[in-house]
Amino acid sequence: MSKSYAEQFYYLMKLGRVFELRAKEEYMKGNIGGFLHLAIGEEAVHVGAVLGFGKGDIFVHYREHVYALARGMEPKYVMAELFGKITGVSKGKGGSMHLYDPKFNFYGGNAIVGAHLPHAVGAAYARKYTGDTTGVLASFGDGATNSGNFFEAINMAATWQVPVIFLCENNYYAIGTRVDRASPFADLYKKAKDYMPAVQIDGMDVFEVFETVKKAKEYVETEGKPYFIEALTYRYEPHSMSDTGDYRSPRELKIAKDKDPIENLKKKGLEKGLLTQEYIKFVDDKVQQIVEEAVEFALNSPEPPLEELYNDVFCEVCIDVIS
Amino acid sequence: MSKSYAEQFYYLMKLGRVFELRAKEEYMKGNIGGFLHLAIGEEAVHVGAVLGFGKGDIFVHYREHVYALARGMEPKYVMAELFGKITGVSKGKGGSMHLYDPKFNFYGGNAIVGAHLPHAVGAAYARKYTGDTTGVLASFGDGATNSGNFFEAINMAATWQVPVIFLCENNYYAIGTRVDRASPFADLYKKAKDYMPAVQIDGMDVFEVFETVKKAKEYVETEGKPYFIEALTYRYEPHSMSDTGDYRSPRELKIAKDKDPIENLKKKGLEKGLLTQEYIKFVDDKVQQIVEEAVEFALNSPEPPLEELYNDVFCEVCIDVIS
Amino acid sequence: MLYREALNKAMDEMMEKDPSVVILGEDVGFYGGNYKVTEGLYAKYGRKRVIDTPIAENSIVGTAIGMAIGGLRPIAEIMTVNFSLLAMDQIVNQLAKIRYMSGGKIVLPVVIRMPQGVAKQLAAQHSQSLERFFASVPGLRVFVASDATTAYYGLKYAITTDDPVIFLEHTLLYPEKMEIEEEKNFSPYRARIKKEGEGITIVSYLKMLHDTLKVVPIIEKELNTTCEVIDLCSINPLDISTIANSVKKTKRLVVITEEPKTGSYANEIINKVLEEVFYELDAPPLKIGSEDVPTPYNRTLELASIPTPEKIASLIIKWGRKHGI
Amino acid sequence: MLYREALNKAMDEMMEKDPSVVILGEDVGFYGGNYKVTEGLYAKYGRKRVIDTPIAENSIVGTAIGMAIGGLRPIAEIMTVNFSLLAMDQIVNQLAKIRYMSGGKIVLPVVIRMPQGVAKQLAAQHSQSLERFFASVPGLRVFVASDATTAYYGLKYAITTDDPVIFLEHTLLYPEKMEIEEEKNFSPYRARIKKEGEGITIVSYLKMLHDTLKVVPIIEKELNTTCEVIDLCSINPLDISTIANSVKKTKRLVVITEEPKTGSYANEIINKVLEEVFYELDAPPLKIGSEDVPTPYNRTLELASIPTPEKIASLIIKWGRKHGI
Ligand SMILES: Cc1ncc(C[n+]2csc(CCOP(=O)(O)OP(=O)(O)O)c2C)c(N)n1
Ligand SMILES: Cc1ncc(C[n+]2csc(CCOP(=O)(O)OP(=O)(O)O)c2C)c(N)n1
Ligand SMILES: [Mg+2]
Ligand SMILES: [Mg+2]
Repeated sequence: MSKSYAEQFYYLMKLGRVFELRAKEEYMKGNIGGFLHLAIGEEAVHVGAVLGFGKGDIFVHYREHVYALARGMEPKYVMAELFGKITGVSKGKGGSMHLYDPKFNFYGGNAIVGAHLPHAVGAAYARKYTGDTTGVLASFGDGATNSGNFFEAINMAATWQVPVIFLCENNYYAIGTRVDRASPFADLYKKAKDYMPAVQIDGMDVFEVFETVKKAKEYVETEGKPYFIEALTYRYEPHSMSDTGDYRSPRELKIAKDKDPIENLKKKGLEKGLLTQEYIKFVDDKVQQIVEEAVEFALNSPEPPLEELYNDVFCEVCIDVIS
Repeated sequence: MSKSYAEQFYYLMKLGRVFELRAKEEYMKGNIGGFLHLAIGEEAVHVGAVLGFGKGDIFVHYREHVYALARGMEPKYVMAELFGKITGVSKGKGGSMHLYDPKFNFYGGNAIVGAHLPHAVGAAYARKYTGDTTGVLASFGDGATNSGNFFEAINMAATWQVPVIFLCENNYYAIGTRVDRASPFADLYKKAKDYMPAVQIDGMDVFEVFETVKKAKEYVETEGKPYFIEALTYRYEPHSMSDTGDYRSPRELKIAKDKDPIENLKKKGLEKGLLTQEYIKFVDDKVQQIVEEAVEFALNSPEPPLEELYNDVFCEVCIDVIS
Repeated sequence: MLYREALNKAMDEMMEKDPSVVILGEDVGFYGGNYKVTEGLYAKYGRKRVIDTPIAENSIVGTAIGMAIGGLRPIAEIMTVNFSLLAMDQIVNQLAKIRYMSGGKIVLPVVIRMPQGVAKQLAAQHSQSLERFFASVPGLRVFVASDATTAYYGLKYAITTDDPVIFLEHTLLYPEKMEIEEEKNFSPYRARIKKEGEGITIVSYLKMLHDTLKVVPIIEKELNTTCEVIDLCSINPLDISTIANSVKKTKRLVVITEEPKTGSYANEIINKVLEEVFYELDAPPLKIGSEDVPTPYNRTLELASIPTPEKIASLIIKWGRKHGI
Repeated sequence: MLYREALNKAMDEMMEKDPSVVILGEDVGFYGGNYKVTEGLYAKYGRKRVIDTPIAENSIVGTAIGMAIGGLRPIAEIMTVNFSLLAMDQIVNQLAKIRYMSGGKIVLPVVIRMPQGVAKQLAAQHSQSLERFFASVPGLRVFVASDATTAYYGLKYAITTDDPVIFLEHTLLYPEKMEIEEEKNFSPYRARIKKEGEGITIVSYLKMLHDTLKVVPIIEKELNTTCEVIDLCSINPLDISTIANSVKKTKRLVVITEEPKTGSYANEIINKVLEEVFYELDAPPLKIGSEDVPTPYNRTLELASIPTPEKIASLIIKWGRKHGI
């Protein structure tokens, strides 16, 4: 593992965390509305996956800020989206659950559990059809693996042999329902293992996530076939801002926090000489500044003008042509 | 295997076949309309399953005449349903794909691939809830195992631990699409084996089907958990009367027909002394007669009166109360 | 009491009375329901009767159908109406049709409860009203619960009837304070005149009803007339006689619902009334609904996309002036 | 040529021209399509472009969306509209909304083709018309192809436009013989006047249009007037100006569709016209549709459940007499 990767990990994970903590504050102030799903605690999965994945299309569920940031989307445009401003990545029309940017091959943010999985399969089909062997990344939660969407996508990806990495973030909960109360077994990679190579990894360790996704990417691109990764992780925050999170015990929470992916990385990085205290300090300051600027930018950005209400429904404005 | 079972097998399988061949004739004459899905070639699965299953709720897909007959539903009422007559098991409103009779715990006949599988899970839940340990039987085709319905039902049955036997009739085709062109593997029991015990059996051998389903029934009732059976079988006829069936080679068809379940049973039965030539002759004549009578009955039965159009939509007729 | 507590009370009382009543849905049990509608019932009736399900909407409805076949009276909660789109086959092709296809042999006393509507900045996939998808399907009863009274009595009725009922609630009503008014002979099939009036008949339900009632005084003052406001409790069947009688008196009809205007179920209400009283109308019926766009996240745009009290008032006043009130 | 061949020709020509056009669906490839609409295309374009799918409707639409994101122009065939109920989430929550939610960044040139309607004794689950489910959703274009001409040009247009199109066909039209009439400036957004007349405007599409045309002479003779018959090619958006202009002339409107009457999309057509010409109408608009029941299997009942030419004639004649034509 190179030093530069460790530095990137740290930078992006820290950026993600600070960004989200700040978003939480702004939510409480009323500057952000709707649902806000934080990924705090899960940064190793999101950052490790995006960096391990590299080039290619990414499809994510609604807990996607850190994915978007790791992908390179600018914090200020993401924050502006959360604020519902016209400068947001989706012009303020999508909000937290719907970050899109084709420039970064980033296709949502989908608020319907599992619905983006067939999208990933279709995109992979399209790329392969046009002679592009680049793989596609789709990430989703444990709860999604109980839905028809999930199964149909797994089955079709394996039948059509398309290069998709299915990345299951098993954070043990679908809102308040624990994984083993909605599935007969909690080792979710078993749901895919007869269809494609499937592994279970420690999602609190960014190195492990990175290496696994990198290997998976090579596999899907060489073989032109799908691959399944289950990353065990944990969200520290409630499901969304409207959840109390009281279905989890303090002890459980503590165990998870003791494996904090950022602390974990810091420790390992320092031990192995991949990170320095100076770099850490530098990043800690830097991301604070970036996030503050992002909030500033979002705050000062204009609302979408009213006519935006009717834009982007269709490409062709044929109603006007006719009536 | 007792003699009386072998006799029942022969009687019901032969009844099924003669019934369906006659239904085909009547379809060609225009006395039966709509879709007509024949199970000719698959009788060992249908009869073996129903007899091995015994008491309990049965949910089937649209290829269900032989299930209904094996279940004890009277041929004349089933034929009348195919004719769309008021004397039919569903008053002529359901037709071939929708045979129902709660008296026989027979709950369709469903024309949406896979849609009845959650029904079976729910029924099993209800029985278990009320302290009744009787299992439930759900049968479906190979094509159904690619649908979200199938997966959700398997997952829920295993999570809730309810006594359902999932019986997959793998006849290798979903209309014109061969099993391996819609699924990454053709051994479909693998789709369930991590959720519940799952076996693959020879569906052309009624003894094997019977014994397996019987064992499965014992399992689901003792354990209160689901069980999966994949029976390899073949339909001799096209998918339905509007299909040409030209996607299968004569050679493939011949191989299947050489394993004809009725001939198979006859041979084994005679060899083992479970059947006699006399009994066979007796049944052959008898079922001809029964089926003729059924056709006669159906032909002579009245059409549903016009007011039936509006009956059975609701239990309560509240529209009339109000307006 | 809160609106959602009226729903809870209805279920609680029915569960107490009848052991065949069960609840199923995502997070309805241990968690107490995403909007707390089922709170406390898991503790009281146990996990066999308040059943947590996987995220599998089609099969939630599908298993509810199976439970009904097996003799239970299930109440399925779909967390929000948005996810009912995944359950459309079970609702439209199964729940609505099985009784008919079986010649009346199979009875399905299933209730599907779900909140709908635009809440606050939940974006397009979580901000929809879909009553047209249910009320236009033969074989389904469709109730809308605008207040604690119809929530309580309506839901009890839905659980009691042997017919499948789609029971629609509104997300924004859950935390609203209201009381259950005692009703002796409640029928969901009878529309409720919330306010009597002479000059305009306004038909509405769910949140739009409340938004309308807020601005009725303004409308009355501006147009110098009085409004008769009717709340529907069932939208299929419709209590057309109550509406038509009102329109015969007022000569004018306004229907206000939250669905996007194009293709909304308000059209049906208007046309059913027209069939009865076309010649007596003094003005074209006015349909008020949401704009024909997916619901935007931004709050200003979101508010611009739905009927607000202000918009309701100004649209009715404009229409009234144009048509000579 | 057959109606279905017109569809085939449209796809064939577009596939020849543009390698990004692909077809996917159950049995569309090797088998040639359940109704033979895609016949020959698999042989001609190969399995990569004419893609057989598993029985998984939601994901057929879902993968089509993904293909569009990946740069293709997919035409997804849902074997019949009945199975689209399983795909409602992908159609309503995804296909219709993604462009909007992304602020216009994601364009989805997807066509979903499917036949609908009551054919012959296919029973309730296989005998439906569902245009109201699509045409009432902001973000979808909904085309209906009543004859070879609109099938051919309409489908080509659908494949060409960057907007998602729901393309509805009618099962019973597939084997019908008809010709493609040459059209220079075809637009699906322009309604087609199939027959001019002075006394009644009749709006229809798909099979009902043909059934109506059959009995127009009878109606005209009985009511001693002439009918103007309008075929819609797009039902959302609606070409209201063509219809309203006709109604301004005839003063009377009849809308005939195959959906069950309650909640049908015909309501929208009627109300949009009313908004334009309420005061000019000499009679209440007449809506003709199917009975509000699941479709029965028995042929006599089935025919009693849908509008037949005879019923269309007698309903219009009765209405005409009642309202003084
Ligand atoms: C189809 C569907 N059903 C229900 C919901 C409501 N819902 C939102 S998130 C969620 C839990 C998902 O859990 P999981 O897949 O584990 O992802 P996580 O939130 O833990 O990241 C549910 C039920 C939804 N958005 N979509
Ligand atoms: C959800 C759904 N999609 C498509 C169809 C059309 N269809 C009817 S039968 C069938 C094939 C089913 O094959 P299989 O499950 O193997 O059963 P088999 O007919 O071979 O017994 C299809 C695609 C349907 N009825 N339901
Ligand atoms: Mg989770
Ligand atoms: Mg098959």
